[in-house]
Amino acid sequence: MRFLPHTDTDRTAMLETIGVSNMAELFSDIPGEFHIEKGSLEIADALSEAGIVRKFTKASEKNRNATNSRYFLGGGTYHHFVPAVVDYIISRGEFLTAYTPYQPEISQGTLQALFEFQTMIARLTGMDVSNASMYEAATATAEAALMARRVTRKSRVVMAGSVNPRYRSVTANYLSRLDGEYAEVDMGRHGTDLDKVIAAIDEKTACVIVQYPDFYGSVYDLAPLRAACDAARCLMVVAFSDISAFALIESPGAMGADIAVGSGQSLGIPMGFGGPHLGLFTCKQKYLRQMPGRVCGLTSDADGKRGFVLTLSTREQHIRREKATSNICSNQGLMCTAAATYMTQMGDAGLGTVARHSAAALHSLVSQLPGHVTAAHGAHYNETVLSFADQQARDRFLKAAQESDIFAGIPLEQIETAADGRHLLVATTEMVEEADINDYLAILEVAK
Amino acid sequence: MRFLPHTDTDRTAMLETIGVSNMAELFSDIPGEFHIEKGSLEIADALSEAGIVRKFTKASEKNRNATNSRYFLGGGTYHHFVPAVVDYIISRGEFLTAYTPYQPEISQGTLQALFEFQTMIARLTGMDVSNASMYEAATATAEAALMARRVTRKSRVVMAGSVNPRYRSVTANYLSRLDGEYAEVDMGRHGTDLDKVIAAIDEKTACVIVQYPDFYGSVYDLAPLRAACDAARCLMVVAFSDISAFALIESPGAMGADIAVGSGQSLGIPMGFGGPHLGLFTCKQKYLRQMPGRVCGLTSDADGKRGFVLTLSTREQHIRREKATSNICSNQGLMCTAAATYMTQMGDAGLGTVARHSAAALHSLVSQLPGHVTAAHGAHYNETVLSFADQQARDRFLKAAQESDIFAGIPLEQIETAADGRHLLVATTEMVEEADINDYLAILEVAK
Amino acid sequence: HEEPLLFEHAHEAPESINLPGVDGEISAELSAFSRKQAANIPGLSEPETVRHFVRLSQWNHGIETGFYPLGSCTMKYNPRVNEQVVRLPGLAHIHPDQPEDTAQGVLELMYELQDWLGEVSGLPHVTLQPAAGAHGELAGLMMIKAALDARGQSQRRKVLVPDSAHGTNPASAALCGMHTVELKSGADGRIDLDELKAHLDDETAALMMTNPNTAGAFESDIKEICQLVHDAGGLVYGDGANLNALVGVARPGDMGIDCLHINVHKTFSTPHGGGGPGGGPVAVNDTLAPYLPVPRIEKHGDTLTLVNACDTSVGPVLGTPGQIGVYIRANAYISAFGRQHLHKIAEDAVLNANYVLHRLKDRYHVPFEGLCKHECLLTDEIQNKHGVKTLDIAKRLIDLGFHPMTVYFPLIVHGAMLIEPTETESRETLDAFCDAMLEIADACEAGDTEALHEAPLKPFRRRLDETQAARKPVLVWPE
Amino acid sequence: HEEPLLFEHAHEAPESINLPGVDGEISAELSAFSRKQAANIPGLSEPETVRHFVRLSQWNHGIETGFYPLGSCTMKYNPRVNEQVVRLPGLAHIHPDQPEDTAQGVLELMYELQDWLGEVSGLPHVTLQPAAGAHGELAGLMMIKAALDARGQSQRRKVLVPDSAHGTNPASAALCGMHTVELKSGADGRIDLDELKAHLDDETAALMMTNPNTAGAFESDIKEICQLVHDAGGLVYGDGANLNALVGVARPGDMGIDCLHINVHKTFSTPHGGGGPGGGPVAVNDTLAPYLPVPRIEKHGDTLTLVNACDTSVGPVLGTPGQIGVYIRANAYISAFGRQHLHKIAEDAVLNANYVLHRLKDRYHVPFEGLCKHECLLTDEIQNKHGVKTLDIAKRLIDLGFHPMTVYFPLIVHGAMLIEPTETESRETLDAFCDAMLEIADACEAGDTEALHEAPLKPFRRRLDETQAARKPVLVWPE
Repeated sequence: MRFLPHTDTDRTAMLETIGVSNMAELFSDIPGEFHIEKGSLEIADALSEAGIVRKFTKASEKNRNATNSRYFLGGGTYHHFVPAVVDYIISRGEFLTAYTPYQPEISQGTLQALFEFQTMIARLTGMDVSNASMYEAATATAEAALMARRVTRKSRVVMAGSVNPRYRSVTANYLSRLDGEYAEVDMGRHGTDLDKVIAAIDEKTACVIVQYPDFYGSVYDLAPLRAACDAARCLMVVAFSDISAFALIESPGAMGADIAVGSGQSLGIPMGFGGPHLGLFTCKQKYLRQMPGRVCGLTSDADGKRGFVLTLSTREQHIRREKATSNICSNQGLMCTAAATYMTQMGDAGLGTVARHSAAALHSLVSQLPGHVTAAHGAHYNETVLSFADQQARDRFLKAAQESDIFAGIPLEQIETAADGRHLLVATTEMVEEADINDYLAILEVAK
Repeated sequence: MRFLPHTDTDRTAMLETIGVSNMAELFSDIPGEFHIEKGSLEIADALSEAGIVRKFTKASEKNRNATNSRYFLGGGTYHHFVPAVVDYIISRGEFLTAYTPYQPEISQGTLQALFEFQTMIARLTGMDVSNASMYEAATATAEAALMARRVTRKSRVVMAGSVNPRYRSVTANYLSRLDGEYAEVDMGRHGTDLDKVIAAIDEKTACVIVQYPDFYGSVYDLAPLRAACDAARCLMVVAFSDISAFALIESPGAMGADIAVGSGQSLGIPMGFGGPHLGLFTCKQKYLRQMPGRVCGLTSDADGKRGFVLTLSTREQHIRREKATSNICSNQGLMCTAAATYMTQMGDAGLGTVARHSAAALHSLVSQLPGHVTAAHGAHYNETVLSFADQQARDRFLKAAQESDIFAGIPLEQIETAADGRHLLVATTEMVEEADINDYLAILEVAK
Repeated sequence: HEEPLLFEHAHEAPESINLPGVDGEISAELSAFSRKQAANIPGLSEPETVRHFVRLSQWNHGIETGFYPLGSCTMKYNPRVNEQVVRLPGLAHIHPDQPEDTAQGVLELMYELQDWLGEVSGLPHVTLQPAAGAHGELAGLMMIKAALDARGQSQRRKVLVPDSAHGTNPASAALCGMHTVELKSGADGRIDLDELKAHLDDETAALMMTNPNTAGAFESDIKEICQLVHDAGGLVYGDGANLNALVGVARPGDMGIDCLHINVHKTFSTPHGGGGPGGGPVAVNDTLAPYLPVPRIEKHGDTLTLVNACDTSVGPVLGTPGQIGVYIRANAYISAFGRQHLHKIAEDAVLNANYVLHRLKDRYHVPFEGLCKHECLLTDEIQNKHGVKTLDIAKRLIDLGFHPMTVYFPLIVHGAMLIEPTETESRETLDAFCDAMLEIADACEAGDTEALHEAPLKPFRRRLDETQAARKPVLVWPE
Repeated sequence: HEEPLLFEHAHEAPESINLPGVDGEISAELSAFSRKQAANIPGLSEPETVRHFVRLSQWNHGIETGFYPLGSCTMKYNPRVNEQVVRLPGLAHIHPDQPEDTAQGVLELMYELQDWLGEVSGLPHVTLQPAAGAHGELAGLMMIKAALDARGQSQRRKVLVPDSAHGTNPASAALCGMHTVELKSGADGRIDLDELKAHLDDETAALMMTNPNTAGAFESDIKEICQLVHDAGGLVYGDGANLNALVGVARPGDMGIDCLHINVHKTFSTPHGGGGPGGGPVAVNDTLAPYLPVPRIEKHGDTLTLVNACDTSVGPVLGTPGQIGVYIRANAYISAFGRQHLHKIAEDAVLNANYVLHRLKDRYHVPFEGLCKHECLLTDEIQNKHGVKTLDIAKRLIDLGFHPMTVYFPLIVHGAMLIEPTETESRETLDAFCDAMLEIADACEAGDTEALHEAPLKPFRRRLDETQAARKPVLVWPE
């Protein structure tokens, strides 16, 4: 086996050093009845490396992908451009094959990258601090709710119905194992009605969770909610799904969020059928010690030189065990390095262009829609809901588009189970060209 | 432009430091009449990185390739398996973006890899020493002829007609600019007739060049030629095209070669439409100082530690100028690192398997040929010539095979211009599976 | 070379990167929300970006640069072909919500991996949703809780956790609304059956155990342990962090474990990436199968599909189908070994750990006698006499060219040093590491301990002040 | 860390790598030739292979790790996207002899590159065959010789080469069966018109010139120079090594150059790879076009084809169609700049060189006054007074974190230091380099020269004994 360095001669010599006569003796502490016959597991035959390449190439070719199709899909996962340098950097063994930087003297590369990541995420979200990642947006949202409960010592969580249904269901699922109330506020439309959300706040409320831009892509002013949260002394938690928005529109921090969580997948990470992505967690400085997950902090070494370490670990499970702020241990470390590389390569200007092009593509599409299709009203970043007369009309269009190598949107009910079957969640990024929009519109006309 | 770090502010400040008022002034030493208008060149518009990826992906998809077709093509370029580690190692910036190791203190990585490469190439070819690469096999052959002339101080070069026609024509081309006779010996068949070669040797002969295995894939005993060269005091130069052969059959060194040259493309380098490949140059120790090209040698540093340097540079053009042993300067350095990584990953056992599978595939194919196709006789490694009744029959088969995603061979006249149109040069490697051979044979039957 | 922080690079950002897409108008409604202040992300040109991160990378130790014997972390070689296949466009650039008929290839790989993990663990029903080991613990405990509730045993909320357990175990139990009781380990570092019995009662939901345990010892009473827990009406959760010792040799499911998470970034060699991403699939037996999270990958006829509707499921634990890229690599690792060679993973891993143990056992204190499995546990007891602690030994190893072992864990011994060499290390490397450890032991005995207290001296940074970092946390660079 | 040689790794090779293919019989005829003694290639497992070469890589300085201002080498940043596209399966895994209708994509890229190189050079006919700059020189001289022969001027075998020229120039002329006469440079480091005139006669085949020359100075008399050579019946060969100073700004073909090779690994940023592969396309004017090597890429209708048959051609100079992978990268580099930005390459390159010159000119001797182009030339004359030589300065730069400049070339000044920053370096980096140079100048003046003579102290190896290496060459490791 090409991954195993020993020859049988090595093995024999080592067994001798140990003082056992064969490999089986090394397993004599496992009761005999549990030993399985070698080679008896129902697993495929060993493949050569060339065989592996062939197997996965074959599997890959069964999937349509963004190099041979046009994607108008969002809902939490976006096809933004990933510069080649990002993949190169995270492919370097020094980043790729390192462990969590528990030995800081020989992990300063990972640590400085994390510190830079935290700084840039804080700046982009307009928040004071960022941790060093969560799994993805839904679990980050759940953790935000839990943190808000710790901070406020109150237990009720109010969730706007315009938050991505997947973030809602994971949060509800996490909370349902613990005491305390969880209330979802039905919006009654494909957008956010802050009045309804505010009406749901009471004195037991630990936090209100909204999404901005919301699940349907709509952008709105959070000031009324901020005021209501202040009045009720609860936290305002803002979730987001495509962080590129904040290079263009006001950040959650500027809108007054206490905690902002969401996905960093748009920052140089391929869609990858949903993972690994990057969960982001940011908050105000004053809540820092209730934040879940690892953080990297600045310090100095024995010679007084600047360096970085993982810090505030007394919040974490290896010290605090069941009193930890979270059970998260492995996080999405490498994706932080990817996002840091991506943001460095882009800068304000590049990120701004990504956001402008993403929004401009949606605007171009929506403003040219034919009469038989309607789009949700109001301000939208790069995502909206298109509505057809009925499910037949929508599905006819979806099928025609797919035949022209266009994935035209996600049937809304695929994510929001209760939705009726005539809606399409449509997203655009800078990877959508004017020609793609023209094709999209042409198919809409033809498949009416 | 993303590759240019300066802002216009930087540029202005720097121009000020220099003491000129604008960029044009920096070019004032170029006569005005030669200044061209900016943007006036007929070159495509600038592409974004995403645009570059799209452009090259589109070009790539126009070419059939070895991940979607079966290759029975050789003639100097072979589709052997390339382990992923090879590409990873040569993609690392430390190897990829370094210059020729003229500053050895900060180039020991390249240098030690070269030393290891030289050692392994010498061992595989059975020769005393290897240089640190030539461009490819044809120019290496030409350089071997020139070296033999320097060593022997004689000028006639005898070339067997069974050497790859491209090696022959490049060698002839190089020699034709210099004094001295060049004689090609017609073999009269698809193989090597040593008697004819030996008959062409005379006292003015500096060297005899043969290919082993020859262009038609045939393997033969070089002992008679060795004896003839000794008698005529000329050098025996052995060219080769697929070095993997020497993991299975006797090496050129064991056969008595004074100089052995050829291609190292089989050692972990993709076919790449012909380049960059890897030219190999090896010789006996005693001729070392007449060898062309760079070499890496062992030495020690100021603290007595072992280290490596480029050496024997007094042979080279930057010292010797017109008296240099060659004009070669840039060589195929990175491909040496690729080959060293490949050989390390393979070892004797892996190289042996590559060679056995390559030869076994040919044997399997040839021994199952239908009656209407004949293969050249005798010992063959992984390449042979199949002959059909006429060109129509051959081309019918080629076309049918291509429709089944098989490149069944190279029409012989495509390389050997004088050949008539009913032959096919066919090569096999370990990438050919039994099923591919069965398909090949089935098409031969059908397209009769 | 001192590479500055991004934010310290002395210039404005150069011209914007050229990007594709629609360079058009945005809507007036959206414009009203325009960001007023730039985020101040310091864009660098591509040459500077690459050089910055390449230089940072040079300050890291990784598996590719040297030995990394972190106990309980299973730092094995990460195959390069896995990095190649995971980047194939049809695996990297696909959306979790694209039509399933356009994603059968990736679903096949996931479905196959589920099957294989079921085979390896002896627990045939597998979810790929959990994103990491601790996340798998949570999902597993959710299932256990659901099963107990379904039995009408909703009073069972107590989780027994040996004092040698990973810290995530109690943290996950707490997150699942359960409380933990710590079991004191026996004198041999293993679970004490009397201690276990004493805590089993009708409030007991589960025992969470790691086998081999974090002292590297196999819990030989495993059958009786599981029987006791089951007899008491509880279930047994297996922490699969140490599965590398068993893969292809023995199966937790056969021993009575009901539920096991599998750290694919350990056992199946997906790269650790400086702290993730990992993957924590959970394998369960028939008892717990109804409660598996959704979405599940199921085969209906010839078609694979993600199923979300299931009344008995504990629900989704992640917003996406899972860490797909990580699982593609895990599938490739298993494919390379295959049926024929899979057991060699455990064999060579255990061989290597025992070899290290036997080369060091006369010079370092071994708290628990006997065979170890994939990792071996030492302490600093002998070196303490010379004023040298585990931390000193660890830092000195850095100067000698090695990543230290896991230190001060497990908590059941003083000054723990937990060494896990994995199957992908050569005897040559193990010997070099043992020689370094023996050199340190020699230095202690010779009283030559200055280098130990000062270490590390060679890397780019010396010991870092963790107190300073925690006391006044600076987590972002000021503008 | 001292990484041993492969051959010193202390073990036998592990089990063979698993390979695909036909595991069957070989023919009896072939068996008769079986190798009797193993080659003794020391196969390592994959983990060991990767670690070995990753560790070796850590001893290298590359563009990605730091500044690399080698004069005349144009060490600019190598874009990562180019590495990505060249590995696309339809570009990497294709055979030069597969049917042309299955390879139109790669031929299009090559054809386009030919066109673009013709545009950039002002010499519209291009061959991609030559594998490197020196190889391009040979091909170019072959064409010149053929053109002269066709004129019935086969007595013209003399090639004039300035004494500042690259060493490959005379070596290539010799290989082409011509002899060279060295032209002594004028006091300004440029070609002396009188010296040129004195050597022009009816045996003169060509002048080989580099413009800007290797002192970084533009040959402002270029028009007159070309005119003189042409009037004398000769042709002008341009060594394109320094094209980076002109790209998009001025064209050698417009100035009277007949033939120019283009080092794509310099001007168009294909990586140098530790010494290659490079690429040396040659661009020529109408006069020389008939003599271009074969195969040529030609467009017939909509189809691109490799044409081998051509009576006037100098023939093939390579056994393959060329360094295709290198040219794919060059095409990508030009594509990224495009018509709009191409001139910025030369502008920023020349700006950077002049900036360095002006920051250093008061402290280092500048042999030739005036503007420089893409590189600037200094000497050690001032530092000589303090016993410090160019070599010391170069080695001290290593300790200060920089790759040295080109040293002792060109040969026309004593103790040359030739600095070429390229367009991809930031002002911040240039300042850091200049500060280091000024620090060295300070140290010399302060008489604090020990560190200079001892340097380098920081890298993995100190100064290496080149005499020992050459006196008793050890080029292979003994068995």
